Amino acid sequence: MTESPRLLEVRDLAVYFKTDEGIVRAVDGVSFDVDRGETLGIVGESGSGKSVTNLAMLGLVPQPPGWVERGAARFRGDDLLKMSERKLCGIRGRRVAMIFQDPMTSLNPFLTIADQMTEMTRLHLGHTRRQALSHAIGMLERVGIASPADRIADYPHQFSGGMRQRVMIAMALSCHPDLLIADEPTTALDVTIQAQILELLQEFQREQDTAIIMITHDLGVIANICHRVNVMYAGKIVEEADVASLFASPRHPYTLGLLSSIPRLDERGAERLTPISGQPPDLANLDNGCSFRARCRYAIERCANEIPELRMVSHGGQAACHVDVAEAAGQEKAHA
Amino acid sequence: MSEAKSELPSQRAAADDLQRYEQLWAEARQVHGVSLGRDAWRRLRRNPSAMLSLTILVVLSILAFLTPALPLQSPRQVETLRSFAEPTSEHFWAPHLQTPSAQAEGTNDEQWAAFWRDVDLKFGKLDAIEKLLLQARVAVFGPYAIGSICGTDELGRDLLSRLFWGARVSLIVGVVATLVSLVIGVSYGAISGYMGGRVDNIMMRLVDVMYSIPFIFVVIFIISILSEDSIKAWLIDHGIDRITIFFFLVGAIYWLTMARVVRGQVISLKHEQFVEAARTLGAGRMRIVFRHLVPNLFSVIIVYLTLTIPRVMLFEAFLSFLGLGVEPPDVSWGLLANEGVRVITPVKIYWWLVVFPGIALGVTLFALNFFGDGLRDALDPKLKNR
Amino acid sequence: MRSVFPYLALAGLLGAIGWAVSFGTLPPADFSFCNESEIKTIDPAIVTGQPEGRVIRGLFEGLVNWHPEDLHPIPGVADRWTISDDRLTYRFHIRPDAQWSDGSPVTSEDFVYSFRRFLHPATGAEYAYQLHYVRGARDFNHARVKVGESVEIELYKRPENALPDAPGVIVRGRLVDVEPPLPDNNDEPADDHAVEESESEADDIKRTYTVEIDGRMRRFRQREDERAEPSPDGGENYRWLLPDFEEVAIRAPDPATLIIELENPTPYFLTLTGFYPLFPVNRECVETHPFPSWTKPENLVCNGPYILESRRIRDRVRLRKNPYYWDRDNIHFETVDALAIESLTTALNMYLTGQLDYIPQVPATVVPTLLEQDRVDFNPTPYLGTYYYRINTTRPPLDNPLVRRALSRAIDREEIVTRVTRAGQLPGHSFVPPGLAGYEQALCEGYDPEEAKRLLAEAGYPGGRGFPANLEIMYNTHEMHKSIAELIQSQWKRVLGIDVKLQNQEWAAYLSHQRQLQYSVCRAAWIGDYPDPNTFLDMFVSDGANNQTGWGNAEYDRLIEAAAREAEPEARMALLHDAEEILMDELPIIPVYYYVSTFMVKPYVEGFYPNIQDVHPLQGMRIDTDKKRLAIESLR
Amino acid sequence: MIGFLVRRLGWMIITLWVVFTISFALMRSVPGGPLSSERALEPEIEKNIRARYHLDEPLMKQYLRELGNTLQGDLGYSFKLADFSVNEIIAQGFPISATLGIVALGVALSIGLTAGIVSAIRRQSLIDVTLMSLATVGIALPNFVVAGILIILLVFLWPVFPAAGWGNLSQLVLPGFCLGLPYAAYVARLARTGLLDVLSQDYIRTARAKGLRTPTVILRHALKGAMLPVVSFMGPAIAGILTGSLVVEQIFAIPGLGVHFIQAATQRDYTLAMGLVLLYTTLLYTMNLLVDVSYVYLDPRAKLE
Amino acid sequence: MPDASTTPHAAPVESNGTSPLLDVRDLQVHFPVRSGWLGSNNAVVRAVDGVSFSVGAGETLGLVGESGCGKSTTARAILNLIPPTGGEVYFEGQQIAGLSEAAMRPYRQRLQMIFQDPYASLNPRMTVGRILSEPMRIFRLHDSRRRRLEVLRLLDIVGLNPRFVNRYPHEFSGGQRQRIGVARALAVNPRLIICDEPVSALDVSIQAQVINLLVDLQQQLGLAYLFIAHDLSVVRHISDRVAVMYLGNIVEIAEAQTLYRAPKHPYTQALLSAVPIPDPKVERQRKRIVLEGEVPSPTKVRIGCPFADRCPLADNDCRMSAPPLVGTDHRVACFKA
Repeated sequence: MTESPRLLEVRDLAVYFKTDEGIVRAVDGVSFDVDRGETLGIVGESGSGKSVTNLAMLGLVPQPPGWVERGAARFRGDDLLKMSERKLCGIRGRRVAMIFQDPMTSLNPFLTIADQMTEMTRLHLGHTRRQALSHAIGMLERVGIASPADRIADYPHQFSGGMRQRVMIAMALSCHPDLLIADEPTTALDVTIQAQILELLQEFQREQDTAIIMITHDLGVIANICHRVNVMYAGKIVEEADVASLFASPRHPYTLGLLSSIPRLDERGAERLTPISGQPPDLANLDNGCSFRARCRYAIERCANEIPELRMVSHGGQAACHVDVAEAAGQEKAHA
Repeated sequence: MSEAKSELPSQRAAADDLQRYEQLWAEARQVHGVSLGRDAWRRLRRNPSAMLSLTILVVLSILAFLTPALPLQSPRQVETLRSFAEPTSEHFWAPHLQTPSAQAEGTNDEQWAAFWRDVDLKFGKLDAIEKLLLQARVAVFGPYAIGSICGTDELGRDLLSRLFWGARVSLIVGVVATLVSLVIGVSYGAISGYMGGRVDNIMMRLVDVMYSIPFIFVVIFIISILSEDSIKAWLIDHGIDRITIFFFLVGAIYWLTMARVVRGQVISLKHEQFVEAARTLGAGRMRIVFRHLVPNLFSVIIVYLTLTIPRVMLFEAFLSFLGLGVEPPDVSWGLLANEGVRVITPVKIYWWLVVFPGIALGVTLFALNFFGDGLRDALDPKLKNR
Repeated sequence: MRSVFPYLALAGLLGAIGWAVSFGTLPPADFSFCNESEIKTIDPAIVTGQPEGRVIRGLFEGLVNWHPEDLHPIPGVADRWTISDDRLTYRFHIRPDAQWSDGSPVTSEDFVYSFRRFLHPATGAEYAYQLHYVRGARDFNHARVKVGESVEIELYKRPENALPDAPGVIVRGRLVDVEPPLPDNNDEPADDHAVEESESEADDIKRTYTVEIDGRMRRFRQREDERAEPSPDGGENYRWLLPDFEEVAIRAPDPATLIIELENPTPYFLTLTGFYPLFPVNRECVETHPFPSWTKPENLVCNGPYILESRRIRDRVRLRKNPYYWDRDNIHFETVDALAIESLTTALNMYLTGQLDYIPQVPATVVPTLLEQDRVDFNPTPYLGTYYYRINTTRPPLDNPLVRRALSRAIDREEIVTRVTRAGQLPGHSFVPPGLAGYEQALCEGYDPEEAKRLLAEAGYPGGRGFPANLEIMYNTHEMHKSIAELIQSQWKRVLGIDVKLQNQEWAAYLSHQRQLQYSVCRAAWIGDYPDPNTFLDMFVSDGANNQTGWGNAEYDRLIEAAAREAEPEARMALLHDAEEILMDELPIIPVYYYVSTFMVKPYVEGFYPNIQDVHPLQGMRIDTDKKRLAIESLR
Repeated sequence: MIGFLVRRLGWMIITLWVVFTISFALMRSVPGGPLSSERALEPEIEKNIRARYHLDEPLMKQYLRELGNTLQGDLGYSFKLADFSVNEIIAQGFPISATLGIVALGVALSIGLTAGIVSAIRRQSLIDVTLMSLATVGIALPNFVVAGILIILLVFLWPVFPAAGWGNLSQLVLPGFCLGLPYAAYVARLARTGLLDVLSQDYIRTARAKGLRTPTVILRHALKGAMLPVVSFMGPAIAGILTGSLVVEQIFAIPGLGVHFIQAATQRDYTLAMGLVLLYTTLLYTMNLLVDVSYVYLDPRAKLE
Repeated sequence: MPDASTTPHAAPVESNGTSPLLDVRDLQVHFPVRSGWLGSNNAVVRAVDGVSFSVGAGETLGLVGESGCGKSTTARAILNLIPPTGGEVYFEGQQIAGLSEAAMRPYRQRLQMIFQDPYASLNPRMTVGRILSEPMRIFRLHDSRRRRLEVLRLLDIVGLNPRFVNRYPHEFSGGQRQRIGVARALAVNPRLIICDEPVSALDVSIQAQVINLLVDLQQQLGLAYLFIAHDLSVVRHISDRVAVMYLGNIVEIAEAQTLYRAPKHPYTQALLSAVPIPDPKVERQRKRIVLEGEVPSPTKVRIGCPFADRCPLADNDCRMSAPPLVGTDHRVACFKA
């Protein structure tokens, strides 16, 4: 088996859920790559499928009601989706680690930090109890927890939110994974803590050459630490570009809308914000058109009949839109 | 004056608005929201075991209600010649009632009188609806009745018929008595939970105490008070019969658990923002408890209901053992179960007296349980978005 | 805390398991029988039940024994006795080899002591009336003193060197004055309803008694507290003030002779002396260990065929052969177990699996099957008891004898015994069951639907019209009672066209309502205490404690009274028959059937005889080991 | 912790007193008394007996006397089992009921937990439906029916166990099973719902994301949390189990406390009934206390309050 | 600056002579925490530890701070949902802190609240119509017919289709529900609405809709807002003045423009610098002040500046005594500012 140039290649991944309302296509044909040492941002609003994509790769989608409909996720050349549970267990935590949004509920309240941290290295790295413990203490120190040797026997509820997220990170990184999937790691945290955590992640990345998939809805976070960005909407990637190009010249109306609807700290903008009108679509009842068209100010007739495919656009990335947004926006300005 | 002037235009404007809204209101009436209940119902419909259970329960209730109209033998007429008769398909369709007919002697009126005498003997005192149903039965089936396909009991009474007539009593007892306990338990638990603090503490200590006092004392105590002649007479004057008392007795005993469950729920609910919202709107305590909190306990309550009904049905049997509950010749499933127990001996098992009431009781309890489970799943907001 | 908890839990669990496994196992006894319920006590003086009787008969022995086959008196502690011609004086000769289980001899003094104890109010013996036939016994038992008669006063002061539970110093004298005076109606029993209330006014009166003792007047006054200072005017504190027991006609002229004089000739008195409440107890034992500790196996001294080896509450009483028993050669079981098993089905199961050798009763539902099987070990035999319905004659329309007769004649007793009870019970048409030698029952009229209808019409309720609808049959919770009540309910409906309700009550409430006449019709039963019609018929004298129907008849009272005084057996029986005739005509009670005993006993038990009082002395019973071995093998 | 225990003890004493008072009042106000027997007594004889048992005193005096004696640990002598003090009866019966209870608990927990866990893991599978149907049967079927059927099967048709009685281990099996079965059914249902609840928690997802195998996830991460509802159910249930069951004890002729409970009430054995009520209250309270304490053990977040 | 403490019960008067709509003076909310072996040494959580500010008619005051700084508690204490431990709250010149339910009721009509969680703040068992008519019912406004129409008008105002009046909350999306929450607050014609994180639970694309709605309503109806949020960008957008809270204290309060442009308190500075800006170009050039450690426990007894533990500028003075909130328009509680 040859070493694949890419760390992770996701191809045409589709994850469906069975619900009372019908089959929800939570993720519907998503493809992307991650390179070593790279930070890929996935941005989108809740329900856009950004978390499910990543859970599906590691076989963590709750079954029932969800299942992987099709696709492949090749991690270092091996398809994670076709792997036996046994083999997958060897990848999870060891090669690919995850941290989750809510450190309050993601740590087991019934077990001590030591228990939760050591079980991983003992399993994956074959540490003895003692080795595992000192390794864990080292990791905790590394993520900035004061007097870790004393605190390691504590339970999660004895830590504050930020500290818990640090513990999560320490735990996730304790086996030196190749890929860290960070699922909204800072959403539940305060901005000052968020800054600390982001800093920490970047530091680790530099040190260990870990690839990071950063899932978030916060464009600020994306701008802060990501190299490349996928924008997801209704289960699909609608735009993909490197971070500078995306913010400079978004090529999908949704990305554009997002950027213009958020107030910015550094400027007192217009009296009114420009929101994206309407509501996100019902994923159980998607039709044969662009799922964003109902909220899109540039929608044309074609949008109702044809699902736009991702295509190369001028900023070097790809966008899934029938309309050249930059042009349309320019025209609009001219009219105004 | 100036004030009145300044108000005029706005009033007119409001009037215009109002007209528009009247129209909108008419339109809005066409749009029906899907309440959580209806939503749950939709989910429940997709749960086959719950739906099967519901069907069983509905059919059972209907059958129980229609019992007088069904071609069944007398549930109370003693016929000792055939005591402990095994189930048989013989005489599957045999005349049972003295219905007026051309062949019989006497005028029509006399025949009807004889018929009602016969009915009185076989079915006891009937109320108006039951009489009507019975007449319907005679019109449809004539004098015929189904034979003793489930066998007979010690006194030769037809078990099939007793099962049906027993269902009437047991179902009503189960449902109404549970409702009584529900009303007490929910009010008590909700108030205790919402008030919190010292009130809650004292109210819950009281529940603790009540838990410790053996209910048998309470039962005997209440029974004895009720069987004092003067009190009995007073009760009869006020139209309160034994069953009504039974309902309250069960209510008095079974509300404890309900109160605890409801209290726990209320405590977790009372910090919900919609309760706080109601408080910022100046809603009073009782309004919050009974308008805002209690409706949200619906799922807990309904699940508890389905679990309590069977217990009450069995409890009724135990109480009749102590002297309250259903008295012969009325019959309930509890009584039938009690009778069934007597006949499990190594020497001889009158199996039909165990099996058929067992099936009836078992199916009902099963149906209630699975229906309850289904309801809980359907009503569980956590499962909603899965 | 947190780290200790699991270890604590583990230790607790292990301890519990160790505890669970450590209980001792008893080897099976030579003879095991089902004794129905746990006995109240083994103090013969204060028990009344059959189960108690079975155990006490094993532990103690009275003046006479009952012959196992027909229960006629045979020598017990007394090896012979003489009865005076006027049938009032009994002279018992205590057998010389009668011994207590500590080896000391049983003397007539023991009987005087035991009877005194039995009659003493402090004992609170329920069956005390069984000795009321003895002259003076009733007054002593009722503590009924009269001015001018001699009394005994038990003081709180205790004699020197007294045993721990011995009575205080007793002084005797003549009662001179009572303040305030005693009520006049001293002979009349008080209204028994008033006693139900725990405080009747009379109880609260504290009287001062003046007694002449050895020529000196002494004043006595009862106080709440024994240590209370005697008030200057109130006199001495005392514990009991009773008629002098010397006046009670029980005497022991010498250790081997006991003389008892009766008030009236009582033909069954001899049999009664073999009745367990009249068994003797050992004075030293009783006075050394206060009740109830003298009944403990380690303390008990008894004189019967067995001694008490161990007791486990609600499990079993184990008896072991008494080496000092005079007839020990006739005792064939080394150990006997009386198991307290309340469930008839359980007892049957244990009997069938060989864990029990004798069960006194089987569940009613298995009776027909057992009869069909034609088993050697199941032969229901008549039993001295009657199942009947009480009727509250104070309640209209039941106060009308016509109605009661109609009700009685509408009951098809044949149907009840053949379809419900089904163990060979006989339909009952009299209150006194058959089988009492020399007595001819007075019968009521049997089932006759037409006549019943006519009677009811005569009473003013033709076809049941106008008959009150609130009539209830009250019964205590028991399946058989329910079935019978249901059947009678249906018979009355069928024959008379009347609707009655059934009312089920748990035991204590049932008794209480019965006693307070809070019922209309009520199921009842009476088991004879001794084989004589009087045990049935004297219940229904006006105001009799067990009457409980509100019925009273002066002629009936007179006949019972006359029978009690009559020495001549035939004339006495005739008087009793006449009385029953009145009862069966007025029908304050409706007899339903006569009991049978549905016991089962293993065929390998020898010396076991069915009899009318269902009493089976252990003396002489033995097990045929060969047969037993065969029986056990056949079980496998 | 000590403060907590002291406070709870205080509440327990108050509760016991209230229970004592209410029970006293209830018992004395129901018809019939300990002296009721089928044979009515002559009033004088009855008076003698009442005096013997102090029943002739005013109620208040009886109350104070009993309360005083109870405070000294003397529950008096039983009316209906006159040879024994209530303390002796409890001392003899409780170990037996408790032994049986422990066996039943073992049955309930081992069967219940296994079934509940299997059922939760194989959710909505055939085995889940089967186990839960059986649990429903266990709850719905009165235990006298179970006992009757078991006796016919295992005593008569295939004689492996003795019919009834008390004394050796083989006599413990059937009653223990019958007593434990309904509780097993409840435990199974509770364990299943509890486990399902926990399995949907985020931290289970974390555990799986760490690469742990399913058994490790269930046993290490999920089970403790899933036990909480079982524990809170078992607390009061244990009090009930340990004090015996009328039906099972009667069917298997076991000399435990269960029969006393009902009979003391129906026979108006005031002293015994009172003793049992107080015992039960104490046990119930202790068990609830233990539940609270084990919550703290099971759930590090819980605090004793 | 006039010293209000000399006339504690008089309506406080601003320097320009008109009394503010809401005036909060030294508000304190302490929660007892039972702990220790005998439950005796009661610690106290000083959730709100002497907060003073005022909101004028038609004005929006933004209240920002990290979670646990006491901003929500302040809101609830003002509304008497939590009894304040100390201090005064004047609403329309009347002291309302610590009033009983009944006495508080008349004020509730003009003092309303919008909640954070659009899912939890609407009673799931009531239709939208019921939810909106409930306040009118409680205050006995209008007859039933008029109430019905008022409900439709409210829906119209917040931009929801009035035809959906019979629907249930769960049939709406988060943004729509938050509109219902706004409509409910409007139902009784309030003058001041306390908005407790009204948009933080919403998706970014929806946040703007609700913010615009709030701004529009303020202009149409002359409402005043006390706008509580942790999102500094949103607060900046909507507020006239902004107060920054830290550990139960207000550390800085000023005109929004002033505060954002030139924050004086080191905490405010750190806070502002921590917010990532959605523009990689800007982001790369920003200098970030990363604070060490975390917010200390509010149970701890402090004598010095609450921020002293984490403040890069803190010296002994800061640890020994708490700096007062000083200044006229731009008030800061820092010795170093």
